[in-house]
Amino acid sequence: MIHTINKSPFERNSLDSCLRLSEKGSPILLLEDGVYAATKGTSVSGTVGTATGEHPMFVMGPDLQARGIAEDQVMDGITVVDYGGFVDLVVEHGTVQSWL
Amino acid sequence: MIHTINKSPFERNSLDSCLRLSEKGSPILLLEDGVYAATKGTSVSGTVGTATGEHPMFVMGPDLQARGIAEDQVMDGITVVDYGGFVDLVVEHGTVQSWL
Amino acid sequence: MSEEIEFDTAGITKKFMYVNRKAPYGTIYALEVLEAVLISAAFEQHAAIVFIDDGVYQIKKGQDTAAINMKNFSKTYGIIEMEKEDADEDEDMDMVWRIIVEKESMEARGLSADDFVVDVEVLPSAELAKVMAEQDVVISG
Amino acid sequence: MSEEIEFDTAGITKKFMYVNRKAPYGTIYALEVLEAVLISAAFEQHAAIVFIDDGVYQIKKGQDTAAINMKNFSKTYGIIEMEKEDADEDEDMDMVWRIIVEKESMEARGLSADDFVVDVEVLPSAELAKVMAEQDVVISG
Amino acid sequence: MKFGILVNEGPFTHQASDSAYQFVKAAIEKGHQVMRVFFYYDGVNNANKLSAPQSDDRNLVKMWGDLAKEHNLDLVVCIAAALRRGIVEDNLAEGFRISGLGQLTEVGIAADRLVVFGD
Amino acid sequence: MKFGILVNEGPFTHQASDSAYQFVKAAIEKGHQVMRVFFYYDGVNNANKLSAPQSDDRNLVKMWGDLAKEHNLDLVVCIAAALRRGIVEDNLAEGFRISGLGQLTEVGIAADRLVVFGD
Repeated sequence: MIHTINKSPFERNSLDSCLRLSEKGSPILLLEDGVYAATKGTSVSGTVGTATGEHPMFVMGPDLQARGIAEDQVMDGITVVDYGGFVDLVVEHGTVQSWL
Repeated sequence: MIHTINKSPFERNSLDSCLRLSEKGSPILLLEDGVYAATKGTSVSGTVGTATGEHPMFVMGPDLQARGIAEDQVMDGITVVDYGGFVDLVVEHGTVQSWL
Repeated sequence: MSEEIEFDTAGITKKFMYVNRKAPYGTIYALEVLEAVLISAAFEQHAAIVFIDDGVYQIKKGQDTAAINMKNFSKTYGIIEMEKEDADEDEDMDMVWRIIVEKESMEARGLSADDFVVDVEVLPSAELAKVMAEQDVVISG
Repeated sequence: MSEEIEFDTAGITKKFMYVNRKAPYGTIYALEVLEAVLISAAFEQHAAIVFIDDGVYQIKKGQDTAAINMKNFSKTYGIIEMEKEDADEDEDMDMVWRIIVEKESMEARGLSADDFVVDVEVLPSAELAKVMAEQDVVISG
Repeated sequence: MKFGILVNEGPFTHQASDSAYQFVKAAIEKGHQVMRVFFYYDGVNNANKLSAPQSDDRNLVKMWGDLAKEHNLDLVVCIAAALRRGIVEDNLAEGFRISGLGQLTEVGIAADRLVVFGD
Repeated sequence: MKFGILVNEGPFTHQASDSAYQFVKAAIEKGHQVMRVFFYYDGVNNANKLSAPQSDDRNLVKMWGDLAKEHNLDLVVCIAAALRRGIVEDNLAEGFRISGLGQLTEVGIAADRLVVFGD
């Protein structure tokens, strides 16, 4: 199972719920407004940093670019992918749980 | 100025932002999914209890009823109003700031 | 209208999970997820209807929508309960339905299992995470 | 079409505040609030364009939407800056425009005033609350 | 007192339109004047005359139109938001008119209170 | 691999439809099959042929239709959600068809993966 989060961690509870209800080791992909969770030096960096130790974490590059977040602003332990990479992740990890 | 909040305090940051950016003494009306903030015994009751000491607080009765929240489940210090009461509050308190 | 297309699904049984995380009435998601669950019954699949976060409010007792002029659909969850009972009782049918509430979400809102219009399994998040990980299809509204 | 109706607004000057609390691109609110602000300029009212919570991301530098195939409207905030300068310079015009960022929202997201595409006033929440309380009309998207 | 109303969301999907409708009705009942209801963002979908909800559900498009007829309300749909979302004269419900975004600023200036309903 | 796609939100208002479109394109480019794109909730608004975004903006209604034509995609609009929101044969864009909600369950069963895009 792969989890996707498309909501800002500052506005909604999707990230918290995903972290509470996903098994350790299951990958998490941040996309759309969810990519803000991947940036360094924010009030949720602690939470996200802990999550990178428990889940393979990915973030949508096109969504980062759109929002003006340079790749060197992405936290360590989070891999940048594009739409093709998103497809590959879904192929590899099975069922998709979208935390809308 | 009167503030309205129509979002659940568990899902979104609207209540927190409203409390941070409203002046003491300015009234707050909870409506739609915002009415859940008015219920006793939840994880946000502490925050809301403090707010009742700083703001006149109101909650939409029709929205409570729709969601199955009896009036005796509403926290002390929060007054139940109907749509007419909403209109009266806006007439009395001037500019409306809707925390969407 | 374009030509109707149908896929052959005979003999395939999958585990479907319907994830409800939103409160009723403020938005339409709760109602339309419910419609999707009801339609799916005809396909005789496994189904777990799960209430997390504000989704637990969907099945709260005592809803009365007269004053907001919207349709009170909370009683319709009873149909899910009946589908579940039918599935449990019919040995010829390979179909298991579960109605699950996350314990942490319920408790954060000051609710208990007695507050709901249907009988539910209350699972702590760690157990619900395991059930979730076993699903074939997850539909979120 | 029905008959066009117009109100006489000559000689009235009010304080309008446009509250931006949502991130760009994920939803359309940021873009459509911006369109409302631009149209309002013709009415020569006071305007405070405020960025709170995820709204601060609307004016972040370096946006490039090519890969998501959406319109990059971040440069359009420059027009607001020009309107503000026009209003500041023209003594015959009773029109004050302000562009305000809430300090707490900015800092929680690891941003500083240098990260924005326009010059902004950075106000702590207590001061912004005072400005908000003085408004005649608040439009939220 | 003179009210302006801004509706930001479509019918059914969010409660915003329902709440705005109830507010407008209550304001009129109390003798206030509602100068204009302005539909912006997905709010323009309130004017889609092809909307056909189930028979046991409320029909907000018709409810707004009926209220406008009864009380001579000015229901204005933002043209820019409407074009994006496919609301045009062809599918515009009775009682609504399409006009520019300036009509929102205008009612903000002219009314004593502007009340916003949205998501 | 066979994909099913669920789109829960309308064009423009949320990025969900954009992301779904990009995902579908990428999946096809990688040689996968997209069996069906099902439009539910406000997602049905993706099929409104009257939608006319500004000339410098993307036109998602047309983009979905073109993609369907090029790759013989099955774009299905939920009839119950569509009726509520005023999407009917009269304003249905080319490349889409209206059908029942059962077609969502069906593609969930038939496809190897169902990917949901929404708000």
